[in-house]
Amino acid sequence: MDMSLRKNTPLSGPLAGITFGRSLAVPLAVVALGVLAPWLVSAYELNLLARFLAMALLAMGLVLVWGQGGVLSLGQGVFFGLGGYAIAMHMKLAALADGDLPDFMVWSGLDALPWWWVPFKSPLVAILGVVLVPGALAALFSWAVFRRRVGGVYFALITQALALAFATLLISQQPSTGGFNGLTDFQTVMGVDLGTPAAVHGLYWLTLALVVGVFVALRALMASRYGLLLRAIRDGENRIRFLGYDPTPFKVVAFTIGAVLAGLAGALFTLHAGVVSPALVGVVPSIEMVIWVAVGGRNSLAGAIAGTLAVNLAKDGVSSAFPDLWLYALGLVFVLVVTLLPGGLAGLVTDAGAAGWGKRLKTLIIGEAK
Amino acid sequence: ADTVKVGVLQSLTGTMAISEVTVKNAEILAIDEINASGGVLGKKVEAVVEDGGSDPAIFAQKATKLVQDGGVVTVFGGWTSASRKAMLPVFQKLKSLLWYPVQFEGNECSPNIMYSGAQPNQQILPALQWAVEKGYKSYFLIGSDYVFPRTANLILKKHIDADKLKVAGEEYVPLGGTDFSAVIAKVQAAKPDIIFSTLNGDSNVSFFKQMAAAGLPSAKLPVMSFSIGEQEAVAMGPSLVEGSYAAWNYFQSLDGAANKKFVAAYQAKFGAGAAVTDPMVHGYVDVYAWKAAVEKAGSFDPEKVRAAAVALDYLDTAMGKVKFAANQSLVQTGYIGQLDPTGQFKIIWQSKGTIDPDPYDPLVFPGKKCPAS
Amino acid sequence: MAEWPLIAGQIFNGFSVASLYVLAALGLALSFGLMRVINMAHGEMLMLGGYLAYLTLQVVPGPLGILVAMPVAFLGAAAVGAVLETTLIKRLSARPLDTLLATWGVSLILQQAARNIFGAIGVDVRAPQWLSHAYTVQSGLLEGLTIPATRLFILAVAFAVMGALSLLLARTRIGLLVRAVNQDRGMAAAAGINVRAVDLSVFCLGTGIAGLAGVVLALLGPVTPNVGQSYVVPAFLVVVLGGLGSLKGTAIASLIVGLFSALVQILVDVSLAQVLLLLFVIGFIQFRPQGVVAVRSRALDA
Amino acid sequence: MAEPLLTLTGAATSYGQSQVLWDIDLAVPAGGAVALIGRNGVGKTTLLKTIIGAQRLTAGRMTFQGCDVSALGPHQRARAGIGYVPQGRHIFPHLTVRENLETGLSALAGRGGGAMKAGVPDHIFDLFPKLAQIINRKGGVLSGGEQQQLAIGRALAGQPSLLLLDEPTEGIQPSVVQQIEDALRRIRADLGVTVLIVEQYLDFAWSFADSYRVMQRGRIIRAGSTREETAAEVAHLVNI
Amino acid sequence: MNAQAPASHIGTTAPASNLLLAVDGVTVDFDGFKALNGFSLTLDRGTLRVLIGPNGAGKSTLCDTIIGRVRATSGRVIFKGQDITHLPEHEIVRRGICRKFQTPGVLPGLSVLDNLMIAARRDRRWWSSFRHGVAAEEKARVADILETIGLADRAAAPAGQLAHGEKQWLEIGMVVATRADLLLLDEPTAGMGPAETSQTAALIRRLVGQHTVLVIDHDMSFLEQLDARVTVMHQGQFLKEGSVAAIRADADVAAVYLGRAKENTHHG
Ligand SMILES: Nc1ncnc2c1ncn2[C@@H]1O[C@H](COP(=O)(O)OP(=O)(O)OP(=O)(O)O)[C@@H](O)[C@H]1O
Ligand SMILES: Nc1ncnc2c1ncn2[C@@H]1O[C@H](COP(=O)(O)OP(=O)(O)OP(=O)(O)O)[C@@H](O)[C@H]1O
Ligand SMILES: NC(N)=O
Ligand SMILES: [Mg+2]
Ligand SMILES: [Mg+2]
Repeated sequence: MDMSLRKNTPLSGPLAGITFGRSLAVPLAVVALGVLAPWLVSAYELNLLARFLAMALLAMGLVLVWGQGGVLSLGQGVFFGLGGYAIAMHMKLAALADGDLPDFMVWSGLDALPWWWVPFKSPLVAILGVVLVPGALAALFSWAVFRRRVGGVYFALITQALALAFATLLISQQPSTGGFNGLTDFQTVMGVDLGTPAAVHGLYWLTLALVVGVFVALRALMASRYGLLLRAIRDGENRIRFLGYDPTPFKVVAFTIGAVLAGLAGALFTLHAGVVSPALVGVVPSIEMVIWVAVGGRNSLAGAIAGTLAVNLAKDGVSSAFPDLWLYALGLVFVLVVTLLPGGLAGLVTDAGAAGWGKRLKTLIIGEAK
Repeated sequence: ADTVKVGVLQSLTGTMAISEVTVKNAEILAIDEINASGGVLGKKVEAVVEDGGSDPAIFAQKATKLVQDGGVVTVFGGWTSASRKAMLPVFQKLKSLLWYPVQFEGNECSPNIMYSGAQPNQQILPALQWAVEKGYKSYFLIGSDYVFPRTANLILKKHIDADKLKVAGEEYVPLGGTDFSAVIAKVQAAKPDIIFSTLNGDSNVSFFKQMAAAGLPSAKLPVMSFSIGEQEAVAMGPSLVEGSYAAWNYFQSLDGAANKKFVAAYQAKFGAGAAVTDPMVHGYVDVYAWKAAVEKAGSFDPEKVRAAAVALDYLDTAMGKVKFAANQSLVQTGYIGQLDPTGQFKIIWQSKGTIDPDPYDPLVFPGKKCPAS
Repeated sequence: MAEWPLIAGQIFNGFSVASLYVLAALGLALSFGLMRVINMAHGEMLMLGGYLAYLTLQVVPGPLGILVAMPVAFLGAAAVGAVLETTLIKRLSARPLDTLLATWGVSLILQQAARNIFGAIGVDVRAPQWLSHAYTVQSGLLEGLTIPATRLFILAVAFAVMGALSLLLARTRIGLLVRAVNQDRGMAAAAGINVRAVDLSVFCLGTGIAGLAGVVLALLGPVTPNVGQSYVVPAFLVVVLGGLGSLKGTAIASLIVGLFSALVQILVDVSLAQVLLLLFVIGFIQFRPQGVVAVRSRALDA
Repeated sequence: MAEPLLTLTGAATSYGQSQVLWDIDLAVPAGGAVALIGRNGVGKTTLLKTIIGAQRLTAGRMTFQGCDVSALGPHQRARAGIGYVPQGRHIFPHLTVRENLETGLSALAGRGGGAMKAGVPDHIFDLFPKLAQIINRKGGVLSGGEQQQLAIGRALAGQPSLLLLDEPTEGIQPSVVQQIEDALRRIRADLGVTVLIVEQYLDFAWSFADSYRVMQRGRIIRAGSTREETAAEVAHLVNI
Repeated sequence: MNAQAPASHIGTTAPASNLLLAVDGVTVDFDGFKALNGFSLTLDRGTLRVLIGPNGAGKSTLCDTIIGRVRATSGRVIFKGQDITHLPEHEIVRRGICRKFQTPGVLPGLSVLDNLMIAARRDRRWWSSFRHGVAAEEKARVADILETIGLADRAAAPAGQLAHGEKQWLEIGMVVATRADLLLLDEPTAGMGPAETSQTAALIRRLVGQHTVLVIDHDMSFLEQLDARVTVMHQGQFLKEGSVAAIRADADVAAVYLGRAKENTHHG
């Protein structure tokens, strides 16, 4: 009895989700390709890949928050931005002689560094800030909302307002944030010249390593009891309460992890892109982040990575050649994925998913079959 | 090969597409014309068009793509200062050259950028000079909430103070903002003589409509705009903004054969009614200036082209006689126009001759310099 | 005191902004409260209303054009709503977060379509002569206070729509059927209610009202492909504050949001007012998490 | 005998991939009362859902009053005269008792305009006097027993010729069980309504229905008359 | 006046050693309607109590109040000598009360096994959820319960796919799995056949002693099998208390609850 119980249950170990053997060959090959990428693709393509991998960190966070926790966040851009600004502030300061101010402060009429900029002179504070600032804000915000048992669509809409408010705030506080322009023109980070190939490759590998590490860690987390409870809360939050669990901290933890990953993603993205600006944090970019995950599969970490790469590569390729078409395509992809393929690309991969897809396609063409 | 590639990098999607597509059109028009007349240094010019997506990070990404992977010798593009700021490090690092066509807030002087759009002292300050000459004493500053309006107003305030005139108020609304009820209430309370507006795009429509509804049409309370061109005026319905003022370095209604020829060529390609605006002309002029510089240098090398460009003599362009100064900004004339019912501007004032560009206003940024000569 | 006209003006502006939010949010509240559908393409229904007003005014210029435009926009937007509902929303029933995402895709497509059809830069809808004036207080404490006729008109439209809608829901069976379907679709069908017809009517009513709202918005601002976007986020906040799509809640929430924004703008600029509004909403749900109008239920997962 | 009011021939249905009903043949004579019995999970509820149209037939067909209704949706079947009282009190929680009853009137659509305007028929309050007392309370706050009476009342408001009842006395206080049983008898006698009832308690099934069907694992394994066999004789089929 | 135990017996300072739960003069007012009206009740450790009363008497509301889903307008709920009236739901549950709802409340998307595992977990604090191992004791108990409720072969099935009766069993299993000191079973046999009902009665009798159990049901034959003290409530108030036999014979109870048919063998 006990033996049969343990088979195929998520409770049987940290790596229960991963079936060893043949199926490990594929991920290993993918990672190996990733490691060798600097020699396989052009410098520009490597930079693209690096950015998109950074974004994939955020996407994996959304799998936890949205897929597993059922909490749709339309405000991930905020945390992405916080991480990006934290590292960017440091790089702005690091490039200055003592007592100098960043250029935009000067021409905004500021004559002293705002107090909250000062700690970011320290690289350690900046790195901690990348994870702690988004994490703390997310924890506080989500706790305030979840503890009052506001969730679902309401939460999604409030996070959307958060994205709007954050972007507006950044823009309107130009003297201390760089406003609409954001922060740009970075030379060095932690004393390393960002322009050298070694720095570029090193940052790329760091990003790749983080993607792999976060993938494994989240996988273990989703297989843990925490993951089970998170899914249980998604299913019936009140029921869980009457089994003696307080759903709030579980959701807050998921949301905070999602935010920390977004912050990390934002910081790495900023390093790769050389700029962080409000255009990355507002309502529209935040929704696009959800698209990556929807396309890839909201319950699949690998799907989230694939979705992020696929959507962004398509955007890079299609939007210049067919700018009008791109928006139609993006809209259409979203509609089709959500209606026909709720499991995303990942859902297509599994056999059941493929069968379901066929069926849904049939329903779409022939009509209702409920 | 007998072609040379240049990049055209504007937002084709997103909020800025509306403006930037027209600049792209003008740039492509110039490139086509150049090819039709034999190219540059015997080579056909091939335009590689990329979409900046109204996102500075994408501008940086695409600039890298163009220069590093695309093999372009120079890039024409950008509109928002945010996009320029994001591209600047890319051009510096890759030692390439960007031609930037839009009026901006100054405070920047990179050897890798050719700034053809107006510096503050070529657009904002001439407008103030005109207003002072007209006898306006009390100024209300309204802008969209981003860098250009805030910096422009910073400069204006210093100069208004220095002239012992009055700043009646200063208000910002978020980009794309549509509700001006509170701002208008504050205007009504402050009773200024004139409004200086750095509002961008759609917000202008809301602003003028709600001003008119509140009993303050332009006829009653004049408005000087720094971001309304012919295209915006037509779209807003010229009767709405009729009588209001704008300051630019080019108006479609300018005299001169070069302008007639440019407008005709543009309308032949993009429709008889197509409006032509200041940034479009700057984009168009940039391409010709690049050609002239390349030919003078006898090379496509960005460093040599830059050196040649600032050494060129006055070019006769649609916007009159212009040339690049030593600080890589354009020497040009400032005009004030008043909107007529057809959406065209009647030119009512112009600066005495051309104005040398000055990125750093001496009142606001004493000590910083990037001289024109 | 010189401040009085400004404060009184801002209170009036608060009501005026509230009337815009009511009109923008009512349709959302209907489809959300009654069908649990969050329609992210709602803003584009506003946009559609604006363009339809523009087209109507081309055909029927003159002072009454705007009055003709309102039914036209209502019906046009309702028709587009019908297409949206039958092709998309009905496939996603009971997946509210997914409808939210799918309709966002629709919103992208509609915006781009508007760009391709009408051009990116927008079109002009002008208030008729009879609305183009303002009432100004000539003397007394409030001397200088100006009340634009357009804003009074919009206020009147908002009241009329609210009134008509509450009458419709209270006096006809449709209100009852709609609530029944919302609470238990399967059972409603088994009780003889044509749930598809009910869904369709509610959704079309919601988008129709948005179309109507688009007409009056066009009197105050531009009609552009992305005009809807600037109203839709605050409209969502109104829905959140209002509590599960009750009409009364929507009205009160609009008023709260409108007055709050208008009054804080006496002290801060619009950007900061937007941020403070969000903080206010988060603060508000600490006290009334279910919104202004709460619905009680014994169901375990209500 | 006349043609049956309801027939199912070779009916089958499934939830997603898993089939739940196999090859069901069932005929319910007009004016009759048929009891459907069987252990938990054998598919009784599913069968009723299939009859009202909430579950689609994957095989076989169904006729009602001589017409093939296999392709009709639930609301059309309700309008044709099938009333449904589901298991587990599916009343509308945010509607008042009155409004809940009024939703039942929807089944009258297309059956003469007057009936719907006339409102909730009085005989419902005769059958369930409690409902009149709590007429303005929200369905969601009622006690279980109150909800069950409401659910039956709502089905009757549509004046069905066939009433499907899924364990109607589950969770009801004994005296009300009596009332419900009495009410059901009166519904049959006075209104001539045909009844198909799912019931786990054989005593009640036998005292109320004329015939029974035993279900096991998604099939009807036995049919018979409650007048000719005793409950004890079939009990072993239900209680294993 | 209806309090069957004087309120003075109940206090936070000196709990009677055997007293587990005391509901002390609780009133629940829903916009003027008093679902509970000064109701009091005490339960000793290890005992079984049956609560009956007409539909709408307030039985479920009592459970709701004890578990924190509905808040008392006045009065207190004392559990193990401590006032739990205003604790959050999960805190109340952690102190050792678990409740089965009248309509089954299982987690539909999770497997039967996971439903039970979540219920069986002793340490329900969020920070201890990050580990993977499951205590052998919990695993054994769940396996045991799966057998008892007859769902062993459906352990991997999503709970949402169970038939109504199976869900009832699962929920009973979940309640038992929590090992709460006090189990509140609101109509545990609704939807069960006679055979399952008997099994349930047997299960409950086995639970008594280790647990304190409060059973609400309308099935008199089931209550007879339980053979416990019966409390009757009516209109939110205490009506009677006594053995099953005494209650069946009581005229007041017959009038408000049982009705005329005392001979009825199934539900009443
Ligand atoms: N929504 C569903 N999805 C998948 N399977 C289901 C679903 N509902 C019921 N089932 C399965 O179908 C079978 C029959 O269920 P049904 O509810 O018809 O049984 P029942 O005879 O009414 O049982 P009970 O007496 O417990 O009410 C059961 O095995 C059940 O697990
Ligand atoms: N949230 C609420 N608001 C208003 N009235 C309520 C609420 N909850 C319960 N009631 C009312 O309180 C009374 C008691 O309900 P309760 O569910 O406790 O009865 P019960 O004894 O459990 O009945 P049953 O045996 O039918 O389950 C009922 O009349 C019900 O309508
Ligand atoms: N440079 C500007 N106008 O942003
Ligand atoms: Mg059943
Ligand atoms: Mg109850």
